[in-house]
Amino acid sequence: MKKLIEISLGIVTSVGGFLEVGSMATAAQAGATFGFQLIWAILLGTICIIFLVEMAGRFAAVSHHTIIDAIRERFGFNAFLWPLLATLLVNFLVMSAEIGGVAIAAEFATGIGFQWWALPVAFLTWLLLWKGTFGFIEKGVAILGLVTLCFVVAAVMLKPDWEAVAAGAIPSLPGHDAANYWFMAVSILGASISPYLFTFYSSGAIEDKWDKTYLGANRAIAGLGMTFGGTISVGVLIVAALVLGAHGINQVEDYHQLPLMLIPVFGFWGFVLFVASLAIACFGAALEIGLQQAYLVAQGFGWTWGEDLKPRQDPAFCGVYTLSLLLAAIPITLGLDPLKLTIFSMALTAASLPLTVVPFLFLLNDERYVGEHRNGVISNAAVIFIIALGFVLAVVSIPLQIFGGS
Amino acid sequence: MDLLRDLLDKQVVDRNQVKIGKVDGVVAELRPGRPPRVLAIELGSITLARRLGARPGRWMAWLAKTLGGKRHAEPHHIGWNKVRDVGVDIDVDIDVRRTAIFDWQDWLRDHVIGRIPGA
Amino acid sequence: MATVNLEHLAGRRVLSLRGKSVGHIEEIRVERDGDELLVTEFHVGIFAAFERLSALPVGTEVLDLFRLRHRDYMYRIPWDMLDISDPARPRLRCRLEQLSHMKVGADGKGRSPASTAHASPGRKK
Amino acid sequence: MSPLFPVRCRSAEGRNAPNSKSRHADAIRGKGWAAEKWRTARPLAEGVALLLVLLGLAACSSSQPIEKQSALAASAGQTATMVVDAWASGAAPTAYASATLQSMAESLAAAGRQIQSDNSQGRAVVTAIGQLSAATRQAQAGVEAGNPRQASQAQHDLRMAAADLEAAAKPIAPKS
Repeated sequence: MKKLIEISLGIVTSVGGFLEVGSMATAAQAGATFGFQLIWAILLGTICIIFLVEMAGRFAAVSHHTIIDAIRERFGFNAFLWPLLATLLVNFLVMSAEIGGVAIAAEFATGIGFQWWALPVAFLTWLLLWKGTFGFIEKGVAILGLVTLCFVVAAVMLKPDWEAVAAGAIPSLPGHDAANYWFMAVSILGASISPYLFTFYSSGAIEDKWDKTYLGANRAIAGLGMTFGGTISVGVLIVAALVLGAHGINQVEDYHQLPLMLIPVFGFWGFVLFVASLAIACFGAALEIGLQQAYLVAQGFGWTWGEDLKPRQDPAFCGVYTLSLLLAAIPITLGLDPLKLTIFSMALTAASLPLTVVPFLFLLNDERYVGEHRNGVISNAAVIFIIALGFVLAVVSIPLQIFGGS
Repeated sequence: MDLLRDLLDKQVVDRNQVKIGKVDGVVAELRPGRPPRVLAIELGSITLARRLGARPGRWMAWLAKTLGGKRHAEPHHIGWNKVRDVGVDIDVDIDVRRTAIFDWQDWLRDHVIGRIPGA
Repeated sequence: MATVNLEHLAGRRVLSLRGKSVGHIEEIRVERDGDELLVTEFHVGIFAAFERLSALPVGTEVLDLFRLRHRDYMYRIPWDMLDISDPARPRLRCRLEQLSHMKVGADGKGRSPASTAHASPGRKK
Repeated sequence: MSPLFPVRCRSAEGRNAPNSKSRHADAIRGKGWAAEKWRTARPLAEGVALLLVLLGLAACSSSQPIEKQSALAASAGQTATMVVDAWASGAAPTAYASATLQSMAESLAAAGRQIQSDNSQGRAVVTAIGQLSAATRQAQAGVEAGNPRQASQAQHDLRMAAADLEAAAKPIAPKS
């Protein structure tokens, strides 16, 4: 029974991690511009992240190492430096985007410009990390995150043509704006397959003291949780297609356009629900990425780490998240457009994927770490596919970043 | 035992199971006519910087000396005779509080983190 | 007393007496002798790297896939045949031809039983 | 969408390809796999370069500024209409509605400035965008004054201008 509760909590938690400003913004843009045509990208991204999260959890439960720990140990410091720097940079941008997401929600709610909210939001995030425990943060974010289900409810209430939705699940070539189409596909994949999701998950497994008895729970949480998160993303896309697209708003370039998604469905409550969803999803993600930055550095250099310790006991760990939150608030405070930053960082996330996914191929097949629980054929095929996808995305996203349907 | 695989870059924990760093380097003594003998494991940013190249190494050594004084001009050494166990982690028979390894973390705690309410 | 930092040897190119490249150092084998830990062998070649990463079959297949497989073997060079006094430039002490009997097949054939038991004495669960 | 780093199409492939490639090579090289092995992977690199050129061409061919800007302007105009609707029915707070209208008016003005075309079609598009922008400003004033009648008048102007824009942009719009 205890396991069952833990599994359901875990599922809800992974939703909190999955849905953040990146998946909301990319799904909304894709839906507005291309209707249901890009649903396949969300599905593909979700399947990939299920595999990676399952492996990260299995690895941590069996070997008692996080993925980051093991990359340093197995590949050495010089090779570790590249994924470390790339992930720190991508996390910095994504965290900035998340802070921007909360700041926008605060602007919608109060009418005070988003720049003014960046530092208060960063401070609030920091305060929770400073005082809270891992379980508190994990579960608090999870339960509040359920509000994002309003997108699924809205999607069902709009009575979409389900056949058309199903047709969108199959990749197809765009009828117009090819570069923009592929750029959005890349951004959606980047938003779904975020490295911070699986590196955070493996740290969480250590924080929650997982062992081999958790392997079943791990599988359930990874599979159901990410599916759940993907469903909400699809919900956002459907709502964007049926509300924004149908009203002739095909280009979502401005974050002000986003709350209009839910208003025709729920009226004033639609506005409130959108603001709440955006704020909570982004706030949760900012918390997780803040922690992840500290995990990355502490695990990479072998310092003491753990969110359940008092800041006095791991000053370096706390120092890292304090500093990274402060830095991440700066671009938003300076008035950088959060939506542009989000889209940019999602494409960059996709480009950084090979650096963090290639090690999976080695680590999950290394008997000295995972023993008999090493990858089977299917998991290995999935990793190889994700690596190949990652390489293509990396090569493609940079020129698309530049042209991006300009 | 394979040095690069089983020793280098592994987690080091002290007598009280405190994580004190990774095995950033391994020092060996060259002896004429006899195989090289491992003297100590090395920890610290200077060792890491040296692995990236001679110039980063010099910069880091200068930085460490400027910030931390003479005590930090050289990487931290833990003699091989102090290494108790080489497994998932490397267990060493020292107490990190009696070394200079965590000086900077202590400084951070006393001067920054500890001064913030609620630490 | 001359000391050397062994981590600098990782990934270094080994040169022969005539300055020809033999391959890159991918593993340093050490053995316990009482309380002491002594360096016994240097493993050179990409297959040594695969071995370290536990990726011998996968790595070999990838190499074959991209037709990058130039050699079928790695070298296991005894400690006294490699001059590591400058770890940035390790040099062979013997002639290249003498290396031929230090070759080991990519499939790990010809390895001594001692080197396959990689678990160290006090290995924790 | 507007790129963060607007760079001319020509400059792309050569500069980016080696960078991204060498990074991945580093990632999988472990503690120093032979770097020169990757040099022999030239066929692969050539394939990648070809892909980049193709993508670059695809990107360049679809980026006619006037189409892009009129699409942007049309979306901004529709957003303004929708926001006024929402505000009038009490579904959107005044602060949000006014900030949105302000932002839309600014993007409309920017879109108008981006179009540098001397032919008559271009001029018609610019005129229509200008009307949209003016109507949006008016809607904003109405919302801020709490005057639903002024807002609905502005909404009427918005619809007219949107129709003008659609008509003006049609001959040069892509087949979609």
